[in-house]
Formats: sequence, C-alpha cells, structure tokens
Amino acid sequence: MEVLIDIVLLSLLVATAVALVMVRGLIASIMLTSVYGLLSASFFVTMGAVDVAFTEAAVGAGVSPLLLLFTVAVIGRKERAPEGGAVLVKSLLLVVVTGALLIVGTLDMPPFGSPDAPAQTHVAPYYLQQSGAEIGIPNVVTSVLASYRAYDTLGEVLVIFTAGVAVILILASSSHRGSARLRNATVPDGSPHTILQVVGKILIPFILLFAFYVQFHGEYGPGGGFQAGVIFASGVILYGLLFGLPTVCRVLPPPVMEVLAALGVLIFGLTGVMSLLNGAPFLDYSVLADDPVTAQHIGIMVIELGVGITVASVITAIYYAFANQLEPGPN
Amino acid sequence: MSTILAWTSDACLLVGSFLLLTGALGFLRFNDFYARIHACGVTETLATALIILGLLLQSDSATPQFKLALILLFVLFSSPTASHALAKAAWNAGLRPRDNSGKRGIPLPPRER
Amino acid sequence: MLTLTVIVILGVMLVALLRAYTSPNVFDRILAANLFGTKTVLLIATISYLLGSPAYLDIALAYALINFISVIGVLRLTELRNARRDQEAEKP
Amino acid sequence: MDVFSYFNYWVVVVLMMLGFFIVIARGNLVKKLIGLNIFQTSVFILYISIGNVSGGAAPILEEGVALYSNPLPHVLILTAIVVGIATTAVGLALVVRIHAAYDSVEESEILAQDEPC
Repeated sequence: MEVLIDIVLLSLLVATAVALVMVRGLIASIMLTSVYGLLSASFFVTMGAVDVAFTEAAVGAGVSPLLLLFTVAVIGRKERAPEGGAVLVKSLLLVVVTGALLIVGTLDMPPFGSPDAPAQTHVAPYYLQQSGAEIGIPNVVTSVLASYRAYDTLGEVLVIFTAGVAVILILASSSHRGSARLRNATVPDGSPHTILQVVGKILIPFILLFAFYVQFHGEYGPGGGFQAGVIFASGVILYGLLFGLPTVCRVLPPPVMEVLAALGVLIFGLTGVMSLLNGAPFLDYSVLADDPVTAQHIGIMVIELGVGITVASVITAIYYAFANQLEPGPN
Repeated sequence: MSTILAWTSDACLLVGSFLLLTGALGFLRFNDFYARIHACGVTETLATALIILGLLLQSDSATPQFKLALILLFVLFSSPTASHALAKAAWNAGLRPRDNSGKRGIPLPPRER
Repeated sequence: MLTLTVIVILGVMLVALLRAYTSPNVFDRILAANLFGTKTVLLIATISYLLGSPAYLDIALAYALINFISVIGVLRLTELRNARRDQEAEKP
Repeated sequence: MDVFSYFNYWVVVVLMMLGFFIVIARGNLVKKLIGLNIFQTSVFILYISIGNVSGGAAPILEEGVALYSNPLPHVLILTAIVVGIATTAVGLALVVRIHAAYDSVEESEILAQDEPC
C-alpha cells in the first residue's frame, strides 16, 4: 500500500511538472506550483520524513505562493509565447541527453529502501542509537539539527538572514534610507471584508498559538524553529492581507522585525560562544549545566528559539518589502 | 461496542468518500464557475467532516482525537472562507454567472454598476 | 476502508489536477488548487492512520490552518487591479 | 518491488530535467524561478528517497520501534526548504527591480534593450 501511494504521488508530481512546462500565464503557473508543493509534502509524509513534510507544508501552504502572487501583481500576469525553433530543439536535446546520462547513473545506486545502503550505514546509526542517551530528546531530527550539526544549522540561519537583508536592500526605494519603511501609511481600503475579517480574527490567534506549540514541541514531535517561524510569519501575513499593511506595521513595525532577525542569529551564535567560554568546542552545549543531558536540552531550546525568531522576522520583513511594492506610490 | 464503532467509522468513511466523488464530478461537469465553487465547497465541508469523524472513531488515545477535532474545526472555518474569498475575487475580476442556456446574461443587482 | 478512502482522495486529486491544467479560466485553476489543499489535509490525516503514526496529524493541522491564505492573496490581487483600473479611469 | 526499486530515482531525474527545461527554454523570469523551484524539489525528493528505509518509522524515538528512517537527509532538506524560500524571495525581488528598470520580464526583450546601439 505504501509503495502504491508513493508511486501515485510521484506520478502526480511528474504530471504537475509537465503541466507547468506546457501551461502559459503566470497565475496558472503559480497555482500549479502550489499544487506541486502540496504533492511533495504528501510524498514526504509517505516517506516517513515528518519534519521535512512539516516544513514543506508551512512554506508551501502560505508563504511561497503569496510571494509569487505579489511579484505577479507588480509585474503583470502575461507571459509571452515560448520561443520555438532552434532554441527549443537545442534545449530539448540538452535536457534529453543530460536526463539519459543521469538515468544511467541511477542504475549504480543501491535499491530504493535498502537498509544496508551506504547512506544508512555511515553516521545515521550513531545518531539513532546514541541520541537518546546523549541528548535525551525523542526527535532525532531535532537533536541532529540543533546539536550534532548545529554549526551547519548556524550557517543556514545566516543564509536566511542574509537573504532577508538582500531582499530589503533590493526592494527599498532610494528615498527611504535603504530600509523597508512604509511608502505611505494611509492607503484607503477598498471594500471591507467583514466575513474574512471575522474568520481571520478567530483563526489568527490559533495560528500564532500553533506556531508556539510547534516551536516548543519540536523536541518531542515534528516541529522546531524553522517550521514555527514560517507558521508565525504566515499568521502575520494573513493579518496583513485582511486588515491592510499599515495596521500590521503598527503592531509589528518593520524596524523591529529587522532588529529581531539579527537578534535570533545573535542568540544562536552567543550560545556557541558561551560553550567556548566554558571550555568546550563551539556549540557544544554539554557544559552549560551540571548535567550534560539537561545542558543539551537547554542548549537546543535556546538555539531553536533563535532560529524561530530569525525565520519569523525575516519572512515577515520579506513580506513587508513585497507588499510595500504593491501599495500605490505617492505620485 | 467496538464492532459498532468500527462499523460506524467505516460507514462515515464510505459516505465521506462518496461525497468527495460527487464533488469532483460536479467540479468536472458543471459549466458555470459559480456552480463549480458551489459543488466543491458544499460537498467538501460535509465530506471532510465525515471522513475526520470516521478517523476519530478509529483512534483510541486522546491526543490524536483532540488534534483531529481541531483539524475539523479549522477546516470548517477556513474552507468556506476560502470559497467565499474565491467567489468574491472572481466577481471582482468581472466573471458573471451564466443562466441555464449558458449565456452570461443574468442581470446584475441594482447596487452593482 | 482506509485504503478505499485514500484511493478516492487520490482520484479526486487527479481530477483537480486535470481541471487545473485543462480549464481556460484562471479562477478554475485557483479553485482546483484550493480543492487540492483540503484534499491534502484529508490525505495526510488518513495516511497517518493507515501507517499508524499519529505524529503526521500535526502536518494536516498546519495545512488546515494556513492553506487558505493564498486564496485571500488572490482576492487582494483582484481588488488591487480594480483599484488601479479605477485610478487610471479617473486620470484623463 | 524489483520493478520499482529505481522508480523514485527516475522520477527525480525526470522532474529535474523538466525544471531544467523550464529554466533554459522559457523566457519569462518568474517562470524560470518556478523551474528552479521544481529542480530544487527534485533534489529534496532524491535526498528523502535515499534516506528512506523500507518499513522504517519516522525518526522520533519510541519504545518498541527498532527501524527508523535516516534522520540526516531530513535535517539537510528541512533547512534547505526554508533557505530555498528565502533565496526565491531574493530572486523575486530582483525580478521586481528588473521590471522597474526595463519594463519587461522577458529575457529576449531585456537582452534586446541591453544591446549597444
């Protein structure tokens, strides 16, 4: 049964990708992209990758189609007919040849799902067997993410932070001191969305609460800072969509989000420095308290918090930057 | 007792699946956009409720039951809202319903235009 | 019975995908994507029972909470376009 | 099972090539980013497929479960998804600026404008 679901989902994924190649018009492409995200999240679920599916769900459900929609709202939804002739033939040839070579390459791989493949026998057994005793939390993904490979995660968080800074710098208008300040704070709202606003008022607290649950339950079940940050930002974005950008900017001012994005990275890094000062390697938490297991627990909690703060504020800041492009400019 | 529960759960899942199929049929066959929204939205709500109820009856511990109940609650909130928002968006973009003969000739309410 | 439900959900997904690809209308595609979203909630919930791991329910919960945001985004987009058109109509 | 033991990898290759095709054959910059997205997801699927162990449970330790999926690819991909959305946002921001500067997001039109007169 598992294999069957797997095959059907993968076939649907291929069908969606083919549809994306054929379809013209950007809104249609965006909708197919969101379908593609939903399908890949379902696929990750059948593969037993709960945390990955969770992240894909959090990102693919709200933020990623919205950013594409915002861009399309700025640039228009038309797409020119694809070029035919030589370009098409050349690219088809390139794609087919590369694909054929890659397929020949897959024949050397160990069969799918085999327990004695090299990937399964390298470090993974160590993580699975030792993490319970060394780290003391049930979710091995979180313990690898936040403790064994914390240095790697620090790099990823820095990349996210840098991407946020880059978006703010690219989209900032020159007259506003290089930051994502609001262009004009009094945008007349069109028709009021009474139904949507009431439902939003009911759902947004639950979304934020769920984000906190995901943040702090990440050691025992699927979840963690990355997912929680994205879900929190989705709640903020929903608020912004329903009540207008000026309102949400009053609640969470853009400068505060920028500071918070840096603060999260700082929390992460300072935890590493703390362990350095206590005479252990960078980001080795076991010296932070008397009992190494408790210390690991504290360390993981703190850096997950840092990750969550950074991700939530970077995505909110990106949303501000894009939404700011949409508001009618002062002319 | 447990056999009764199992039977009820199976019945719920079966009816829910059937409703999903009818919704998909309506989505595929109706020729007006608003009729399609209606077909999807209405069947979807009841089908989701039935399927989640069926799953609820199958579980024996409290945490999954609680989560399923929450999922049901949120779907009941968000799914009609999404249909509403979509219909409103289509109306804003100038899409008008068709009458029985397939023309988009339904007169607009006096407040519009 | 769970298996049957999963098969039905996958079938409905296929229909939605077909519709998303073939229909000439943008809003039909959005409706299809939205339909896909609720079906994914059901699919993940059902799979979690089929495979016997209730941890997956969190994912379904996340989808149930935030999946309709993109539809609201589309709504705002159409409004914005109307507002822009009105603005241009006012300007001679 | 034998027929399908490479199915996942083949799907990965097909998806990767479809994404690649969109990137090189479609002129619209947003479409190119969507193609990159497909490419990226195919890599995610490759990693997760490699990490899958048949019959293995999700890597959340539980009493009485002996076989788990490999947690390492999950960690790598989990962070990559969030990094992916952040970098996609950078790409989209660049597209917005390009549109502001050239009034077009089609590759051919932009290149035509850039040609020295």
